[in-house]
Amino acid sequence: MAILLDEKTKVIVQGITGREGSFHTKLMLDYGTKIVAGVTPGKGGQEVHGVPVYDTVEEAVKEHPDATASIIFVPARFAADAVYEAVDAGMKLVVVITEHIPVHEALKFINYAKQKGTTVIGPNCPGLISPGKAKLGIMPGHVFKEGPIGIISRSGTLTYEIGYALSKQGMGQSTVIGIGGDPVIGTSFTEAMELFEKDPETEALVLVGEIGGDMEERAAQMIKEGRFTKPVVAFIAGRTAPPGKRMGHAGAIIMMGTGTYQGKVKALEEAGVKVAKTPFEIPELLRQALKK
Amino acid sequence: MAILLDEKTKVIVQGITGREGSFHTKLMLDYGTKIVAGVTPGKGGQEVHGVPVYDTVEEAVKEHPDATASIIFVPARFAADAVYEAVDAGMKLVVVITEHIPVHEALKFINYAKQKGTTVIGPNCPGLISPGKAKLGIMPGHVFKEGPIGIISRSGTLTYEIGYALSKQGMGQSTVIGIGGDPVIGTSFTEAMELFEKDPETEALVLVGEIGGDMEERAAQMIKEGRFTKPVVAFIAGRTAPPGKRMGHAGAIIMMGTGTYQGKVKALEEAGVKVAKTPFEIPELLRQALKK
Amino acid sequence: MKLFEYEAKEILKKYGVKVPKSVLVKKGEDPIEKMKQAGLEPPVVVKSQVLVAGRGKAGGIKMAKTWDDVKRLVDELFDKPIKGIKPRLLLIEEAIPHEVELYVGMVIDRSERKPVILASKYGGMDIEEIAREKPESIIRVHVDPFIGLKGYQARLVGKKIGLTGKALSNFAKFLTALYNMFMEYDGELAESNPLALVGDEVIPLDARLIVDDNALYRHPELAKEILEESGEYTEWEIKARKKGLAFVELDGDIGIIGNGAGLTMTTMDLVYEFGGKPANFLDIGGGASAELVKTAVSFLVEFPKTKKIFMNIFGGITRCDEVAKGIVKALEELGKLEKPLVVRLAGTNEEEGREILEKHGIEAFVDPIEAVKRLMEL
Amino acid sequence: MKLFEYEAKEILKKYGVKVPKSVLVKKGEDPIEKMKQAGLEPPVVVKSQVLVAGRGKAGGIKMAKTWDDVKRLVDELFDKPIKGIKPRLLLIEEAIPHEVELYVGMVIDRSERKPVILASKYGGMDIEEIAREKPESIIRVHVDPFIGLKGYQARLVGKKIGLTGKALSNFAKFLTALYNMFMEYDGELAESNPLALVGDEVIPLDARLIVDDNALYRHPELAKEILEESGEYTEWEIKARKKGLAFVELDGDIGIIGNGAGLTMTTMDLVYEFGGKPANFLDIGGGASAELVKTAVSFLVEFPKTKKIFMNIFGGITRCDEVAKGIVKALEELGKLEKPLVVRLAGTNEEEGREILEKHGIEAFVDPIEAVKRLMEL
Repeated sequence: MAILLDEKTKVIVQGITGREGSFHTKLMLDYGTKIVAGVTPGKGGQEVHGVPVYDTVEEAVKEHPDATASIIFVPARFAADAVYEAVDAGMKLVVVITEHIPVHEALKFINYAKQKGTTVIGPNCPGLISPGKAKLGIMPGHVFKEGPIGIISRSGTLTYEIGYALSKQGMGQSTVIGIGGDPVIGTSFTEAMELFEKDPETEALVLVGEIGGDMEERAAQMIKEGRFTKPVVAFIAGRTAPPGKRMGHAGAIIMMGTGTYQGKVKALEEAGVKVAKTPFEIPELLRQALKK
Repeated sequence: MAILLDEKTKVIVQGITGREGSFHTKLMLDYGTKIVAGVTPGKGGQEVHGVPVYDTVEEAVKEHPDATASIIFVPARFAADAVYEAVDAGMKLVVVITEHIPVHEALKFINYAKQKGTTVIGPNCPGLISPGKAKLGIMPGHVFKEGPIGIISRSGTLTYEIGYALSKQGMGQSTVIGIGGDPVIGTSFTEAMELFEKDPETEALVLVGEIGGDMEERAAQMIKEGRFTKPVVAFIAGRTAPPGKRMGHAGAIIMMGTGTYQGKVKALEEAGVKVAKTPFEIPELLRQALKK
Repeated sequence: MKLFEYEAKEILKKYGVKVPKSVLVKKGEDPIEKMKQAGLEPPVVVKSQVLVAGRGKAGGIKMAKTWDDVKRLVDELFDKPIKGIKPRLLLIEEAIPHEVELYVGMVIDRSERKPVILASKYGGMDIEEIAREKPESIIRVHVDPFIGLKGYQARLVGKKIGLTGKALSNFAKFLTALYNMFMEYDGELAESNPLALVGDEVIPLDARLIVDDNALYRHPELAKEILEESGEYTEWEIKARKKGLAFVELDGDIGIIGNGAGLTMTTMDLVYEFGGKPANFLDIGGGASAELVKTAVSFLVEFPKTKKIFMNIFGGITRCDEVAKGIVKALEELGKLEKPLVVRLAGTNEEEGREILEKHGIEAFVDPIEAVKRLMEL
Repeated sequence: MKLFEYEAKEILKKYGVKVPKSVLVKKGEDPIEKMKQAGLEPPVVVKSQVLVAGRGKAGGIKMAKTWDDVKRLVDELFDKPIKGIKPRLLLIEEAIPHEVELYVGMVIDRSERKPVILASKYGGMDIEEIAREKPESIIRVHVDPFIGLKGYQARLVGKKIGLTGKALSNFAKFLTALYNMFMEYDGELAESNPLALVGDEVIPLDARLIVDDNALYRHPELAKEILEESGEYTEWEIKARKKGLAFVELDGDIGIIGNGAGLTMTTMDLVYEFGGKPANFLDIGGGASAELVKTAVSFLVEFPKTKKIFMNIFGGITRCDEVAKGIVKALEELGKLEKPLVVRLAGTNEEEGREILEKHGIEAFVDPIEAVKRLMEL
């Protein structure tokens, strides 16, 4: 099963002829992702790693009507337009890898996609992977293994670290989602959790949070209210980061006293979630949580 | 029954303290319309003809939660905002009497209301009346009588003339809607026809059209396709108006060769609709149509 | 309100559009001097700044190959009325050699209740004729007014009229600028025809913008008195507008006054039906005061085309007694009505109104058919 | 990017907002002369143009009652660092006597994914404190980013903070202007605190606008080099930014380099966990080149706070061998590393990377815990 993405998902790559788009198309194809088409305005008719390129998503969908997901590598200035194009062409899932998209643009395309029933992951995210099935993102495929653990993460590299730690301990993953570090993102913790709750393959969940915002607190609330019933282990990055400093992610600013490390841990623990002090404790805590 | 409006509809008047708003509130109350509240920003706490005035629609609805319809008399510059306020406060029906509203504003609030499931009548319209039940508009109530004929009209005074002609001949009306003369209006012929089709009280329909636009042609198409099944008689104003001249209504410009008198009559007649040459022929044509 | 070509182009420039280099010349100014100051040389195009459609076909656009041509054509065009209107200004513009002329425009689609973009690869000719003869060659794209024109939509339009590569992206940029102008200036219409394709560049050789009169208060910089030169209005229509009357001049000889546009048009139809020809359309609107009625009646008495006057009032908001008072006022002011007047009064306070009129010897009918018949006998 | 008060007020003026009359004074200019030219007289307020928060409490805002006060305070404020930053400009503004100070601001609500307006009748103090202590006194209204702030919403906000009549409609106008500025300038934050209520008028005594750095390309007129005076950055942070490094200075003595913000923060946490104190946060991001790694390592060696350096890399897009090459380059350029360096390398090409490092005598761990332990022993 997995969520959102599996070996049958047909994918379009927007910005396929760019450096990043082309590079990751190769890696995704190698992983087994069914990439059926690429799109770059003005480059229609070319091929990239054997994938046909079209000028517009509309044309790509006409030729490949079974495509339901799109991944976006286009530069920040054109990324919002690429999202609108994907949504209007009927994509059900749009993964926005691009970083540095103005937040007012993200705000708008995320609201728009929601109205039209399209799930957006990102922007500024590593994408998602359903190990052993398909990868729609830029994470190194080999660190993840197939299994029953879901991961939702606000952080990129840290997710690879955690996935790797789990895989080494024989704890494979159903789907791993890097939801992105921007202030406004398409899919939050709780929205992804709704999907994992319904996925029979997922037996437990790892939440990788960060200081700032209130997504972790909302996740805790959801668990407390019984709307997420599977075992959860969490890790929050930034325990020792000074409040109010920008930590590379705009998402990591602590605003108005909410979003502190302590507040998040407290909320999660009150909801019965074990919070790991280091990423390397996660496998053990997960094992304990699964035993109960 | 009637459509949209009956003796039980609870109404809010926006712009109730203005000259027009106050004057027509009195006439509507006299007619029997259940006006429960008025709104004028900054005039909350006053009374107009015994109707309590509030600063906001939100407050009015809080005190009168059964209000479902609003009629707007506020000046053109503030009318769009009044519509948003009415829609956001949950009104199901909003009648916009105000004329001279910029078309780009009307475009937006009509799209917005549609999204939220609110019916807008107008702008720049006389409103609607369900004779013997309630009046939500500025038409003279006494020219209309209760009965089985529906009227949808693009024209104001002409509607009174026709209503009067029908009433004199003993042909009362279920509901009479003046949909307004602006280029973009909230409820078109076909949208109003859908409602009349479902209304058991309405036995036949009079369409009062004008040159310009293609609403009459669309109505004809609807009838032709069997989506409106009751007898229809039509009258089109402007038979002898020169093409391309503005006739007071921006709605009466003939654009791009469509919207001519001849084209409209042809379309309607092909759909089996009798088209009256003068308004005074309508009662007789209606009688014939009802006999069949 | 229609804007002049030079005004529309000035606005387009604010949106980053490259327009041909030009100078604007008033009567009496030395065009050669102005051109030299602006670094402009022949060949140039001299264009009459009038607001009527079909200006090119009417001889209002001329190519000047030499300095002598410029001098001669400027004099010629200032003296040449285009559909009755002499220009107050000429636009002298660099000649842009080009082979391809595109069309692009936008209006509000009443049925869809959305802005609609129209584009065609066959610009430069009568676009309405093309729309009739090759409707499939006109690309139509609707825009969500809240979201705006998306970049990919703009490219799609360009692609569908046959553009590719750099030309396509330049077209998309132009279209976006035109759309933004249309929306921000409350456009009823914005268009460029022809839009020249020169290499990879698109250059608007003409530009039009019509601003919604109801929204003019939001664009005070545009407000001006252009009635006389708009070409939309006759001498008497301009007089009427200055008096606040909604008046349209027609070809016949029967003066028409009604209340409400629909009823007034219907009154015209009725007059035709009985063999008459209306001289005008005059709508006094809803709730007219006696003063307005007086103005309207006096105006039609003065209006030389009318031989007799038919006034058709159905009182709703308008009160028939108020109308009658206005007619009497006109009568008193003018001493007597030089032209026969037939009045039909029905609806609110019709009896009071008829009584007032009859006291002053003016015929007042309830039945419009009877009234028209009487009118035709006079 | 944070804008100065005077910049935010200039922009607000474009939106029709009335701001206090003022002059901007550079060091060396005669404030009296400039004030007289502008028709400005004491009493005035002299305000240090720095970008740090809490400027008033830090003594950056002074009232000048006489011409002598002006002279003295201008000299004083130019020499007074506010949280470490001396102003380059002072704003001298007419003093506005007022009794009521409101707060109004807006940011983007991440959870709702909508702009949210915050307003309070208790302006002029620390709004964050009020938000904590009297949360119910902060009015919150979300705005649909496509529809915009509706007029009635703006009035509702004003009503809820206790305004009525003309003051309410003036407040609604101001709020609409602030919102439009926020949206059109890609604001991360727009606020006025205090917003003075003077009779029926609302006058922004202070104004703040922070523009999304990612959107600066759309506002080229704002682009400038303000790192030094922003007050957001320390000397070494500014140096780092100029080298293109995402570096934050901290209080400890252990230099930290990681790839990815989350992993870098986690590396800091790990160091703390084992009793160390990070001297900085430095994120080399994804797919770093050897060149960037070299720059990062050299920078931390130079950075005086660091006694030792911990580098934690999990290779995904980033290749461990590329990272190792960068470290070696730094080593070669500097001759030797003056400070101990512990490296943890895992993920893509980890073995190649470790091999390169070991050849040059640099310790490379796979397990981060082991690495930290080793670090703490050094």
